[in-house]
Amino acid sequence: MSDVAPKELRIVGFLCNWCSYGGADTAGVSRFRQPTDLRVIRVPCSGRVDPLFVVRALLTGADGVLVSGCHPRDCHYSDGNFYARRRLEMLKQLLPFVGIDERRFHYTWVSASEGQKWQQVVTNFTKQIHELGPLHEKKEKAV
Amino acid sequence: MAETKYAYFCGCSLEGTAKEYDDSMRVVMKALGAELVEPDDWSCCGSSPAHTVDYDLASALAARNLAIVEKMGLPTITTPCPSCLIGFKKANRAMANEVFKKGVNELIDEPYNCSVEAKSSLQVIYEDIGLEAIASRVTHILPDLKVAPYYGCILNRPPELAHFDDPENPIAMDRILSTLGVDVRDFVFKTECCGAAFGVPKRKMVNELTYKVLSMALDAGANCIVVACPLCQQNLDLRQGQVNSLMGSNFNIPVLYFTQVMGLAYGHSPKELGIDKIFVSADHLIGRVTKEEYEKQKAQEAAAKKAPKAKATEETKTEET
Amino acid sequence: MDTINLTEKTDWAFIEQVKKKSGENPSLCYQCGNCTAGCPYTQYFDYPVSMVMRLLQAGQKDTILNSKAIWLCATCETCTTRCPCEVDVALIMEALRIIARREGRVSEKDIKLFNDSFLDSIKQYGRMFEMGILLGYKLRSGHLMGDAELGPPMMSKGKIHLIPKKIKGADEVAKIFTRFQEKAKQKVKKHG
Amino acid sequence: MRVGVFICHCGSNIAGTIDVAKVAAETRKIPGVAFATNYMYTCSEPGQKEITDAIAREHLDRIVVAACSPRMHENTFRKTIEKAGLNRYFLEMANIREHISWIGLDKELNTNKAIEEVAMAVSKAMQDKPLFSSSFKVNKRVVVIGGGVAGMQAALDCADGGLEVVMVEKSPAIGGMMARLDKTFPTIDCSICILGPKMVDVAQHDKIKLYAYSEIEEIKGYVGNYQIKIRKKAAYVDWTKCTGCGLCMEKCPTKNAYDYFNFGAAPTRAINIPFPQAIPKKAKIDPKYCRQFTKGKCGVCAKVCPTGAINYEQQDEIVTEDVGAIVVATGYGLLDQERLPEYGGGRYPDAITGIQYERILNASGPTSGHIIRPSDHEEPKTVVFVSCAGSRDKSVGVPYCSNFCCMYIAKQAILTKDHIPDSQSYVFYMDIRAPGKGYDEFTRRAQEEYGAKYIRGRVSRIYPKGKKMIVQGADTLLGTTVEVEADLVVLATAAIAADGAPQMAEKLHISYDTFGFYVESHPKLRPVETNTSGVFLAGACQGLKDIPASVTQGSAAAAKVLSLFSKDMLESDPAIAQVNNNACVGCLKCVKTCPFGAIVEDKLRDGRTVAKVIETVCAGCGVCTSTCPCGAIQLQHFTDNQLLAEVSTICQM
Repeated sequence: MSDVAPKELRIVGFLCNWCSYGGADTAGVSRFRQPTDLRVIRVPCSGRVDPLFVVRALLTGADGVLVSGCHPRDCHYSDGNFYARRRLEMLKQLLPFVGIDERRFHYTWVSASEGQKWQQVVTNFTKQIHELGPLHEKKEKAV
Repeated sequence: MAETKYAYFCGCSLEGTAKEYDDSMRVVMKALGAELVEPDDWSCCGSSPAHTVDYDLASALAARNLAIVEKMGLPTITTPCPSCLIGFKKANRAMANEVFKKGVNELIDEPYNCSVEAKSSLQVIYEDIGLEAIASRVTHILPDLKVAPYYGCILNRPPELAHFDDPENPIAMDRILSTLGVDVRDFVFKTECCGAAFGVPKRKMVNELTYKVLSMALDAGANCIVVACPLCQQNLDLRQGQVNSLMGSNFNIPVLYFTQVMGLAYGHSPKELGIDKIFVSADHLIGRVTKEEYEKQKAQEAAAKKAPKAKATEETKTEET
Repeated sequence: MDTINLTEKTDWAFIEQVKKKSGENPSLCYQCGNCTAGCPYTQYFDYPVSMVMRLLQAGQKDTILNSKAIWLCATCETCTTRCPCEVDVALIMEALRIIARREGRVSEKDIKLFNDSFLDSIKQYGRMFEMGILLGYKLRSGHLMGDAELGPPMMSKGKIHLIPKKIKGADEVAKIFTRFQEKAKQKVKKHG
Repeated sequence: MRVGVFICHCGSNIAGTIDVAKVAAETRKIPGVAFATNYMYTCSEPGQKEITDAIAREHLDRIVVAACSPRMHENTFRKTIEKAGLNRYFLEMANIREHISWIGLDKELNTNKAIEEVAMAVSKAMQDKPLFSSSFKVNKRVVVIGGGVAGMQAALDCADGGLEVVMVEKSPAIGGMMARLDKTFPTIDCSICILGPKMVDVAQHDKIKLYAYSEIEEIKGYVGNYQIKIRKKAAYVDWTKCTGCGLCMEKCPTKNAYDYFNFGAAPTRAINIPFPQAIPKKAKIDPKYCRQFTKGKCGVCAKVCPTGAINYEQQDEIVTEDVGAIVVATGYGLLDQERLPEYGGGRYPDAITGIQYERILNASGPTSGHIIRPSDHEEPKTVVFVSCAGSRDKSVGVPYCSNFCCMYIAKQAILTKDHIPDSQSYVFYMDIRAPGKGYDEFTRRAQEEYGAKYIRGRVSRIYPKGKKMIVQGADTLLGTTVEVEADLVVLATAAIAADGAPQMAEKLHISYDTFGFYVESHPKLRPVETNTSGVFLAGACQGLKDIPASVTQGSAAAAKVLSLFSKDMLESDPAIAQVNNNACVGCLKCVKTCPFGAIVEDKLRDGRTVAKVIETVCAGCGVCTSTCPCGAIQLQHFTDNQLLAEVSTICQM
């Protein structure tokens, strides 16, 4: 049983292929249990994540969005994640102006070897989103 | 100097068996311009016996005093006694947990909000007041002392609780004493346990443990031991006779409090520092010369050495070219 | 030594109890023996510290709670300071003492008696009254002459007071004890 | 469009916690999905045949495989559908193993999650466009970073395979840690005797170009075409003139310089040649100690040098080498004794580290192979070895096992007995880790033939007492404290990542773990590859290992380079950025943000300014795509449309 309420919320995750996606794989290989709310979209680099994707997701049905890339300076594309950081930080500031609680959006860095950390990131963020509750008046999938 | 006003918790021992530690501590703190305020109607910290009953009882006994200090509006409580110190520190650590804190506060009249930091008086003198100030007060040198500084077990341990000096090789007392111009020996048993509070119920055990400490002090070429803990002092000094009769040794090593040595270096009389209150007499070791005389002597010796030294430097020159 | 049937004789509840009490995880210990090596009391222990940890991992409740070791530990913190697995060993020993005391199993009577007279003195006067403790201990333990030779010199140096100094808030302190005991009683009721 | 979906059971790995049949059934309901099935092992031969057959039978034009991580099998299935005549980029994978079945136990939740992940993959697949890789020329030169035994092995194998090799070693001589060892376990071969010839081969091989006392300054480019900036550090000696006669070292008046080669086992001169067999055998000045630099006067070495090679004004020099592949063999470092205060923290002269003892044992070492203790130069009769001095110790941040200490301690115990027959060795250990060939027998010999006393327990404390070192430990088998009065204590200090390892990784764009060791691209099946194509790992920089393992990995890395270079042209990954000239307004923001300088300004015939992507340089990160204000530049296979398709799929479900 996942350690959050059985009622799932909708969480979208953008993971960079080289670090965080690998980190999520490592977590899987090590069987680190995680809540099931997260749906993963694989991108080459966190720098590929257009802030508009996040906004689109949050406006059209997601209750939370998580972006995770390589640790700063450890980016597979040398400094793609620096662009990501700059943009996503800006986005965080702006979200409240579109009427979205900025806690519904989180970006972080997880390397391919940090399975344990990935487990914590997912668990904590999912908890946080469940504390905030659903963002949209849509029939929640009763599971 | 960070702060100059401290809540001062001397603890039960320093009212009785360790009176001279309290006296000398107050003298030294005064000399160094630190104001000590005794919490009104303080009670026993609980010490180790309370810890055998339960954590919350132990914390409560400590917290009652911390609460008093909190009321006084002082951020720091300082105590010369490591046992009281760790009692306070453990209470603070445990009460960081809200549930536990609530439980403890249910036991005491005045609730405690964990805002008081506990520091050993040694730490206050070494860190807050600092070596410079310590040196500036020195009026006398004690040329006869060869000191083994003995910290005992819990003054610096465990590191994540003590947050002071080094758990394996503490140097605070070493530095303070050498700042006074005292000959400090490299003492490897600095932190070995002396038997702590088992003196009464487990006398033989304690005597055997202190035997090791005393003999290592001799090995280090020391003629006295300097301590910062009333229990250590009692086990090493008061019980030295017991050690001798039990182990067939004939130790005659005075065990002074570091504050007594500081007091002497600051020109205070042995009487006011309670030197007469320790059992193994230190009278033959505490001869003093004024700083001026001492420096004069040193200057002469240096002059005597100079001649050959000059030659030596000559040699190195020729070697270079 | 007789065989320990681990299937039947592993007291899992006890392991959990110690975990809960100390907040430490005994499974972190990989039995390197560093605690035993550094412990000043090993030679006096019936079971060296590392063995106590091992017995705990094996859930051997009785052996541990009846051991002298847990009472002879002086909480000098050497084990905790040097443990490569970052286990607060001293804290676990403390937890074991507490549990043993609560279950009335005390293999080192004298130490308990000394602690008791110490606590009585606090309960009574708010502070430690050395003379009182000594007398109390001597009467309870029957070691009347222990340390007798130390009496006179201590008197002469005015280190021992014959009359206790009672603090104003002595009753406050006494209340701490009574409240604690009431609480303990309730706990017992709750858990049957 | 006809999408085919294949859901893998992966035995019970997936089917155990996901109702694969239900996933297939639900998937069939998705518009565009023409076929969906589940199969035991989709990656198996019959499993792949299932796909190719279905493509033909059902006329499928997009394929979704729901199985393990694409990092595992994407390539496998791309090849599969290519065989069946589809463009390899018409494949999408849904990771329902690592990301679902292995991390959740609730079958219902898992199944539901799997259905949605598959739906996302389908929606992306429907947007997949055919992509065709172009090929580019490979520069068949390789740089080997690090001149230890692993690096030398890689260099020699590559060179013998006909490749031009550039070797960069940061210290003044190659040989690494192995050159410092006296003997090697379990054969007790003389280390330098077996390494020396290899070092000479490296120096004399006409295909190997050696940069000693040099460091990697900067790395640019991509697989097949790297540009490497190398900093040749100033030795203050003109190595073209230096003959290695050693006269300068003899005459140097500064006798207290730190000896890096001997790990401070004894001081050396301010100008020195690290060891007699050094390659290159050249002198170098340590300006930290040299009087010419500290005092501004001396010049002895300059006076005595017969070839006038000394040059106090020498500066660092930067050179550039172009290569097609990189082998990283930067080795490991050792924990500083200061981190072990209970063992004296380096304050006691007679408590030394294993590598220092190795130098003392060595005939060309500071004591010419005579075992004497540093304090009073007397011969020790009782030697205590402390294993795991920092290893397997969370409190110093080294929770892992250092791999080779158990073995070299056994060796040193044996050698001690050989040198001093009337000596007695004690070894404190927690576990004897000797899994290699002939290893366990070796540790037994140390005890059975050479009488080393092994004591099962950690050492708590070491302190001096008179002329002795008291080692206070435990014998957990006896269940008591034990003490040994030692003349000399040898600490097997923990092995750690080489210093600067993370910075090097960042230059290479490879990842490293929490301890600074480099991460291979698969722990089991791709042990020498990294996630950056063209960069390979060898030796302890990837994880602590002993000599045979390092040599093996050196050869393995070489084999990888040789197979990479077996083709004259490499296929480029077509998943790169592409500009739509009609949409591009020529703001050139992408030019500024591209981390690789892969985008340049271009003029169209009609005079309009647009951005242009240099295909070979673009690495496919997509930073430009998220920068472009008008969606004109799109990273292929990860276009806005494709990612948004996935987003809306999840959000609508």
